[in-house]
Amino acid sequence: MLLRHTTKDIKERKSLTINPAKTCQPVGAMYAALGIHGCLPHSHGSQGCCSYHRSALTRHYKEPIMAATSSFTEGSSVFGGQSNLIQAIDNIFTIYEPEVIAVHSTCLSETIGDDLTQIVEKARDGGKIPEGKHVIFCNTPSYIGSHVTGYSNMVSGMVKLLSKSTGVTNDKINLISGWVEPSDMREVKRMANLMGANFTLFPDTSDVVDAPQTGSYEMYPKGGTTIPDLIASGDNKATLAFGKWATEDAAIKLENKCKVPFEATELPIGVRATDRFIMELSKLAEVGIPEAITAERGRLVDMITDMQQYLHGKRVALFGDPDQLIPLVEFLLDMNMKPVYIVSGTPGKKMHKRLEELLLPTVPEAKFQNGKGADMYLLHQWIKNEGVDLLIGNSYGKYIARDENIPFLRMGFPILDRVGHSYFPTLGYMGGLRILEKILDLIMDKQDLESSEPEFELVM
Amino acid sequence: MLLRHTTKDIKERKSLTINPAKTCQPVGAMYAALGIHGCLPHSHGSQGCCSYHRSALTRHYKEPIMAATSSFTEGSSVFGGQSNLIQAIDNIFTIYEPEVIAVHSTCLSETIGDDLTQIVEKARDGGKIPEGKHVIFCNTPSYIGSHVTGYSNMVSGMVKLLSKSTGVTNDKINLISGWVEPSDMREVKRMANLMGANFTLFPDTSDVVDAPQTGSYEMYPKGGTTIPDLIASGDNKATLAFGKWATEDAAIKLENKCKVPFEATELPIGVRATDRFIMELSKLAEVGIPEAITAERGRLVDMITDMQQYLHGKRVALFGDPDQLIPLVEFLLDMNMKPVYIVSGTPGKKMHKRLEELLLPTVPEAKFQNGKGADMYLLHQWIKNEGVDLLIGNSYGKYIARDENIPFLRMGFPILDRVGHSYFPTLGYMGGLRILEKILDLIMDKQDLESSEPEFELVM
Amino acid sequence: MSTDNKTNMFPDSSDLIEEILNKYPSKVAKKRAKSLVTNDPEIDQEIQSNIRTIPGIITQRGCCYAGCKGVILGPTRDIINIVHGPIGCSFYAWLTRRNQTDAGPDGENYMNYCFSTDMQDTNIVFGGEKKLEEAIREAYEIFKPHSIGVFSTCPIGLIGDDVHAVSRKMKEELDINIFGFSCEGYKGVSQSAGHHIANNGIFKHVVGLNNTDPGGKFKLNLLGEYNIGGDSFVLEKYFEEMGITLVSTFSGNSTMSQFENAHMADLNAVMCHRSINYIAEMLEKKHGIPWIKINFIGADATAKSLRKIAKYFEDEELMAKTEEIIAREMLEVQATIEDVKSRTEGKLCMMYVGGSRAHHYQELFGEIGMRTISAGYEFGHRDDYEGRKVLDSIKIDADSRNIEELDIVKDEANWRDDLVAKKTSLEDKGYGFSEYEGMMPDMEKNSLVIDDISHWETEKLIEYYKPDIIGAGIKEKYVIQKYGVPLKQLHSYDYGGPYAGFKGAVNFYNDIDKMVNTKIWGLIPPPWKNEPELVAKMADTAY
Amino acid sequence: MSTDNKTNMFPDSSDLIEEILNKYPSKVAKKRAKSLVTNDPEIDQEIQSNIRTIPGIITQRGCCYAGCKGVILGPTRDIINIVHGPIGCSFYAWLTRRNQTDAGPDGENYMNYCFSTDMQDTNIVFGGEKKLEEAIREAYEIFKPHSIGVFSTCPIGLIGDDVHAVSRKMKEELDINIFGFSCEGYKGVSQSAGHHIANNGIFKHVVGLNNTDPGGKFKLNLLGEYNIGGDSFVLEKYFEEMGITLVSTFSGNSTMSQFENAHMADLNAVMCHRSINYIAEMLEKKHGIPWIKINFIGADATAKSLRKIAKYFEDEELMAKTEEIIAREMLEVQATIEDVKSRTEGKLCMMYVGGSRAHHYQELFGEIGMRTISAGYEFGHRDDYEGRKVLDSIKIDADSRNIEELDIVKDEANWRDDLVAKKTSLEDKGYGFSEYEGMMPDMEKNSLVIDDISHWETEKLIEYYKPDIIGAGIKEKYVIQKYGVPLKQLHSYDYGGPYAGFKGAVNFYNDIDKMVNTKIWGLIPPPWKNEPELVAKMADTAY
Repeated sequence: MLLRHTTKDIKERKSLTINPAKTCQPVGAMYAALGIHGCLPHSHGSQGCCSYHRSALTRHYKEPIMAATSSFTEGSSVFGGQSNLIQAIDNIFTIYEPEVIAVHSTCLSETIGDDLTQIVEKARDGGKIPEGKHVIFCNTPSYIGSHVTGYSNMVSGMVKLLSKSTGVTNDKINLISGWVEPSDMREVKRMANLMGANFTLFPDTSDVVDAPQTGSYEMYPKGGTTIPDLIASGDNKATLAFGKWATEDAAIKLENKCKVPFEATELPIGVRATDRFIMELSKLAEVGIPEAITAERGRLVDMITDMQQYLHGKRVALFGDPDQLIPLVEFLLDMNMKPVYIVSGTPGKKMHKRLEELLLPTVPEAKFQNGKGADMYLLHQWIKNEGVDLLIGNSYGKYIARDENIPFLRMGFPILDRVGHSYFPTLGYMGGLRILEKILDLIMDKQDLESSEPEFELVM
Repeated sequence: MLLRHTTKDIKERKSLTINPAKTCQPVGAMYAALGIHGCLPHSHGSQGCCSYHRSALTRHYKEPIMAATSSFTEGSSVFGGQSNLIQAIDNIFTIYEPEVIAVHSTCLSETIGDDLTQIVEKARDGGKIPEGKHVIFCNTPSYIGSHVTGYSNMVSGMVKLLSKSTGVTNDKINLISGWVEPSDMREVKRMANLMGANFTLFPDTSDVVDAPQTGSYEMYPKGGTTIPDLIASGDNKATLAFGKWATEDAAIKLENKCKVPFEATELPIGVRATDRFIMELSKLAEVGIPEAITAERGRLVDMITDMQQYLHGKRVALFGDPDQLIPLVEFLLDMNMKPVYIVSGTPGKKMHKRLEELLLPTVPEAKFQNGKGADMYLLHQWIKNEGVDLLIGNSYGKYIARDENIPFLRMGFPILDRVGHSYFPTLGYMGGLRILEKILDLIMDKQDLESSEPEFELVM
Repeated sequence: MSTDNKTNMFPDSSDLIEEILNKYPSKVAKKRAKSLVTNDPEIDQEIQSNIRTIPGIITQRGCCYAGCKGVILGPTRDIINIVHGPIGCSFYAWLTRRNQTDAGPDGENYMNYCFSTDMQDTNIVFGGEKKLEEAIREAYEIFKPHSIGVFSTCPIGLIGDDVHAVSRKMKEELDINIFGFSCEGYKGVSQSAGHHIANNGIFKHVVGLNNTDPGGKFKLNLLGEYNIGGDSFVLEKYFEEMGITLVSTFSGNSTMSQFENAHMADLNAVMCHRSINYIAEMLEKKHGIPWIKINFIGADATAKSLRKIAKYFEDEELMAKTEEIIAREMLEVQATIEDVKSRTEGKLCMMYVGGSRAHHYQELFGEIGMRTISAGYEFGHRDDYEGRKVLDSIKIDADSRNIEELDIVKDEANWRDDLVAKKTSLEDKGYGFSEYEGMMPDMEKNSLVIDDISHWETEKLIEYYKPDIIGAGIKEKYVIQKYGVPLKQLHSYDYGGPYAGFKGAVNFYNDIDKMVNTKIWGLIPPPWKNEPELVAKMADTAY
Repeated sequence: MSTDNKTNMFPDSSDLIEEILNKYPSKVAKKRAKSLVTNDPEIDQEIQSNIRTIPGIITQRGCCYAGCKGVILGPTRDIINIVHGPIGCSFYAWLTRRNQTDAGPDGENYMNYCFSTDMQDTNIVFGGEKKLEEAIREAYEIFKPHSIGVFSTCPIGLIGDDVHAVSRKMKEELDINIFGFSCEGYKGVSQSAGHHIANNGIFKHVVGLNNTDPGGKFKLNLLGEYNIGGDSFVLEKYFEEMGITLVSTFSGNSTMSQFENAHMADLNAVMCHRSINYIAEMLEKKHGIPWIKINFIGADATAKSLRKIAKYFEDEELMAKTEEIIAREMLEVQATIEDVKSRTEGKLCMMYVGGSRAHHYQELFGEIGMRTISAGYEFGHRDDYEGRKVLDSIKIDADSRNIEELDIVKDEANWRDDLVAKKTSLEDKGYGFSEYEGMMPDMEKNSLVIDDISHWETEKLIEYYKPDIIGAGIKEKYVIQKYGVPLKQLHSYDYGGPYAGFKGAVNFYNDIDKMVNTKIWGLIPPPWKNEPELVAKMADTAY
């Protein structure tokens, strides 16, 4: 057994987290920043943060993930990181020539109280920010929230530091993307284009962290939301923020700052969350829903009706982030599966409430917890007490899956041991088909493997 | 063991086929016919053929597959099936109201020598074919070729009986599709549209055998090549036939009949076959190759370079149809995998020659055979003699895969025990990514399952 | 559908029948009219069945070969079945029926293999007997089987290859049992012809080859049970527990040696009347073994059938054991019904399948309160609908006449006078033998009985009755589900099951509950369906 | 790159260095200039290393915590390592290094777990010592481990939580070994600081706790071998075969009890000089155990190292056994080289990794005829480049001064006079102890040595040298591969390996052969790249 010290016996823990179902803010801020064209993320802290976050994102995407660091030493930690950051800004613009530097703080710089606004102002005053170039920033103390919070903070930072209202409204809407894969962002664009919507998507990591192999390295690949589009977001007629944990704050800030009205919806995962997304998009962008979208929906529903006997009543354990978990739970319920255990390290009472709303009517036995105490060790203990037919989560789930012989669907962040997530979406109806295909493959593979010889089936 | 009587000891067989790697012509003709809008395929033979073919296609697509039959009895077998077919044509147009009936023969009607041309002529003369409606047909004797031949014959039937030349050339090309999934046909259209090509694709089963669940059944779904487009194919400026076994004959017939010049290429599976397809398309349609296509190519190559350590040197056994196998073998070789055993029940010396060309330089040890004697029993015996790391083929491969503990990639026809093939393409660069993702999943799943605890990896 | 609220009675369906027939050309309408009957269980009604399907009509039916090779011979594991013909016939019958078999770790099992002579055009021109001979020889040399069956397909019949002569010759040469079936696809009007031909062949070439007493106090043949999804396994356990020796099953989980020994049984219990009553009749005629109709689909039916078998043997201990099993198993049955019924009661089903299942499954649906509004067979005969009482009045048409009727002679050496006496004595006590009342008497008034239903009729029925579930086969499944109506495959069970016996009934209740109550049917209409301002029609070639 | 055709000599790289430096702001250029050295193995050259990375420069380096928790303590399986801080530090070090361990079926193994106090903002404000205490108590109650390590992260250092005091208190309370590390990320200039802190902690709190004789004739500690991809497993087998008792490994496949016993060894063999020479030095200073530098990366290096170890023990049988192993293993090595070399000879590699690997792997590449055109360390010190002879001349700067230097006193009770004598006697015979010549003397003339390489420099080097392969880490891998140049991960081995010992060398030859000769690099340019008339620029938002 890989996790051989995990037992059924659940003891209350107040202070010790074991096998967390979250990580810290800056990695989210770094990922969000990659969704701006020509952006170099910058980690204001010690080197290790930047190195760890780059490594995590690199392993997840198997793509270059570039970011700079303020390389704090003990001295900077005592005297403050201002000179490190100003020096860094100067060096970055000189050597790496980005359009924009996106600075996020760390627990180190937060604890010593570095004031990013003031430091960046000082850099600007000191001529370290070339004409036409930008430095945006956000506070991402690692001891608050989770990686999702960091993503949200960087997206809000884009709005706070770039969006402007000229007073003239565009016939365009903002699509603010939650933390999803580049494939998902590409898929959202495909759907929105199919509907004829006029939009700016931000952040947009497609064509950034899924760049083609061309034989030459581009430090700033062609993807990412452009600075002019980000600035103009303040003039757009409405905002649709999808993935509330990661985007609602930015949408609110944009409304406050530039009077752009918004709707915040859940990530379009599965049938009904995608329905809501499509309908909001249709309303806000004032476009119709074409037959092609309806047909994709119909194909997803079709596969569910065709394969329901393999899905019905299957017990599922999930861990990950609220924005993914909530619509995924709804999707599983719609397929008559039973999401019985759900944990997320990301705090927030709203998640508990929403899950309650979804689960109580049909799966009242479900256990779910987020924030404090909600870690993968607890999830594993629940599973030890009563097993499940499927586990869904990031690559760390593979230890539980192997120990307990549970089919394991990799979804979430990070996925360190498989590829495909960056190329094939799980959002939208087509994404739902992919999720469903994967679930069915797992369930059917297990049946094929474990059925007795008389029960082995050619046709399924 | 499921195939417990299969041993290493290979005895020459001249007359007995065991576990065939092909089936008979009519099922291919039926599938091709479904790629015409408003078409009801008709099987001119005894009921069993039609029932078996509908069942096979239904299981593969999990979709309604409609077709009628001449319902031969012993009497018709003795006296000829003319009256059955004429009666059937009358009934079909009256009751099921298709735009076109696509008749294919069977070994039964072929053996008794029914002359379809003459029978259909008689039906027309007798007023059984309503104004504006069509009956097309082809000869598909089950004792010649294979299901692939049947597909080819029905596609040729479309050309022979529908294509017309008015003398005025259109600025359009014909894309004649080999036997691929509706998802693949959709993908070819997506690529061609992305390139700005003006084209008619036929046959086109997308939106026919992957119809959405809408709560109401449409006997003739919206997909399929329309009759006017098929007729106009004779006026188009060129033809690109992809999948030579299934389409070259039709392309030749179209050239002979209507002077439409053609290129026949392999199915665009993997990097280089897709390259050739794209370049032919670009030349014939006189359109450029946009960056988006180049980027998709680059993403496929990227994933191969990223994951080569899991692919290099892996031994692969394949069975299926020439049109799929040839480019797939090339794709595997390009990834430095070793396609060591290949069988196809479909006859034709060209396959052997092409495989020799591909395999001799780098995998001289490869064994391959097609046509006579090339069945799955032989393939299994080869595997018994020296194992492989991956098996690729239709659902029947699962018996070998389980007995020999080989990761098994379902590709080809029929796939009876999994879903997804009709929704996600394996053609084009994106299709290549899907194939590669699936291969990697299989290889890595096996590693995860079989590695010792110390060797178990989080990051791969 | 609107049932009469007061009586809860099904509506008279004459308007529906009229609408259906209106679409047909008049000759077709005239013919089909006789196969659509508004049921009245109180009276005798004739239904036209086992006649040719009209060309061009989209039918569920398959062919004679399918019935012979696929249904009857398919589930027997230790025979190599070589299909003589082009590749397709063998290919399509390869593992596509869910006959399970348990060969143990080392037993002979060829069911996962597909054997064919793969006839080529030159063989068709010059004849294929040599090729068949050679194929049999090759099969023998590679596998050394004890039996080989040879199946003739359409073109083989036409070119005149004699599979029987070749089989005899090779039987001589190889000294194993080899025999052929003239089951060309064009024979008869449906799979049913194939059942008959298969039964004849097995009876002629196999049954009676082994006179060894199989042992045991109570010796039973189970006929017409094909072990779909493990049904036979469930029943085998009951018999074992009851101390009954199951001499043979025709043909679920069977071996050739069971068939060779089948004439040593004391009783034949017939499950699928349509496909196998031939064997029962011939065993009685030749050996004096009586047969009874039983049914293990449905918990009550299972209880009744077990009791009937036990009663036949007139053994107190056996009867007590039977009651013990029934009582024990009914606990789970009743608990499940209690749970499920609240969600299934009053729902409507329809069934168009096989030659018995459309009848048997009505009971099972009934146990969870579901009513059968319409049913019919794919390849049934009038006796399957109306009961064996009409047997004598069935006209033999040209298609049936082509199927050989074996001339069975009493086997004096193996004749069971004891059983003949037992039969008479039991009959005197009111025990029924050789009885089958058919489906129609068991169906409600005004339910619609349809033989060899066509696609067009299916469409109209769905529109009219709006059933909650339909039982049929794979070809119908996705058509019907596109209407938002779940279809339960009653050939393959949608890869569920077993559904036989008590255990099977419990499985079925639960599976049906899932199917009719799954949420997904409610998700079919997109939420913008009724918001026309949101729906755009766009050219969408680019996606 | 153009080498001189006649001499096959690397080009002088001054134009490259100039181009690199030109891009930098002048202060940066000045500083970086001292870390780029065109090598001349004939002369002594100073290279600037182990100094701060310039803010804003994209570096490979990580932090002190990574070196302490990740590298040194990571591979030890029976200690619960609680990271005191916000969640990220513990999360990122969770299973991301490929330290394999073999705990057997029942052994204690916490390496697959991640423990953290998950500090929240209120804890940062009000202090986290209580939380840490409680976390230790909870860990003890759930797992009952024998040891707990506590790691302080950046904010912990700043708010002043005393992990050592808490550890002492809890050690008292729970009566197991508990100790802390002040390895905040901002300490030092790279992971190297963390190695030092980890070494100090282990030496202070663990080494020497157990004086039991581990038994055996030849007792060895293997230092600086971390069992990446199973490297240690390969070496353990050689030692076992040689009859050598491996008292402890620092720290591949290790347990705490090995460390407790480490002072009972007769010899310390140091693999990764950078990360672990501290322990070797302290063991000699405190217990009189001598150390030698060995290297198991490369077949020749392995042979040399095994011989050196054997020679130390001055035992004929051991030396004979050693030669036997070498001879046996070299068969496969030589056969593989023969096969691979024809495809790899003359190809160029570069390496920027670690504190030893960039040196060790040059030998391995050399064995298949590949030449190292440029190399450098991520966190090396001058002695790793120039040899231990420069140790005394290294200036201690502010960043190094912050790392505690333990004051080691001779342990009279456990002092090995015998080994001191042995050392002297062997030294007299020319046997070298405590020696490390560094990387630069082993590199070719004109090869370019770069410390703490930056992304900008990497780009320029690729353009200039067009290497056939680069060895570095995950952050560099895909950047470099986008240039069409394969990158071999020398931290994780691209999840291949083992690469140590003879077996490992064979693995490496084959893996490198695959990487540099795979066809896929040739497929990168699309065939229409050079047919501009085919290339269209189109708006492609719709796909």
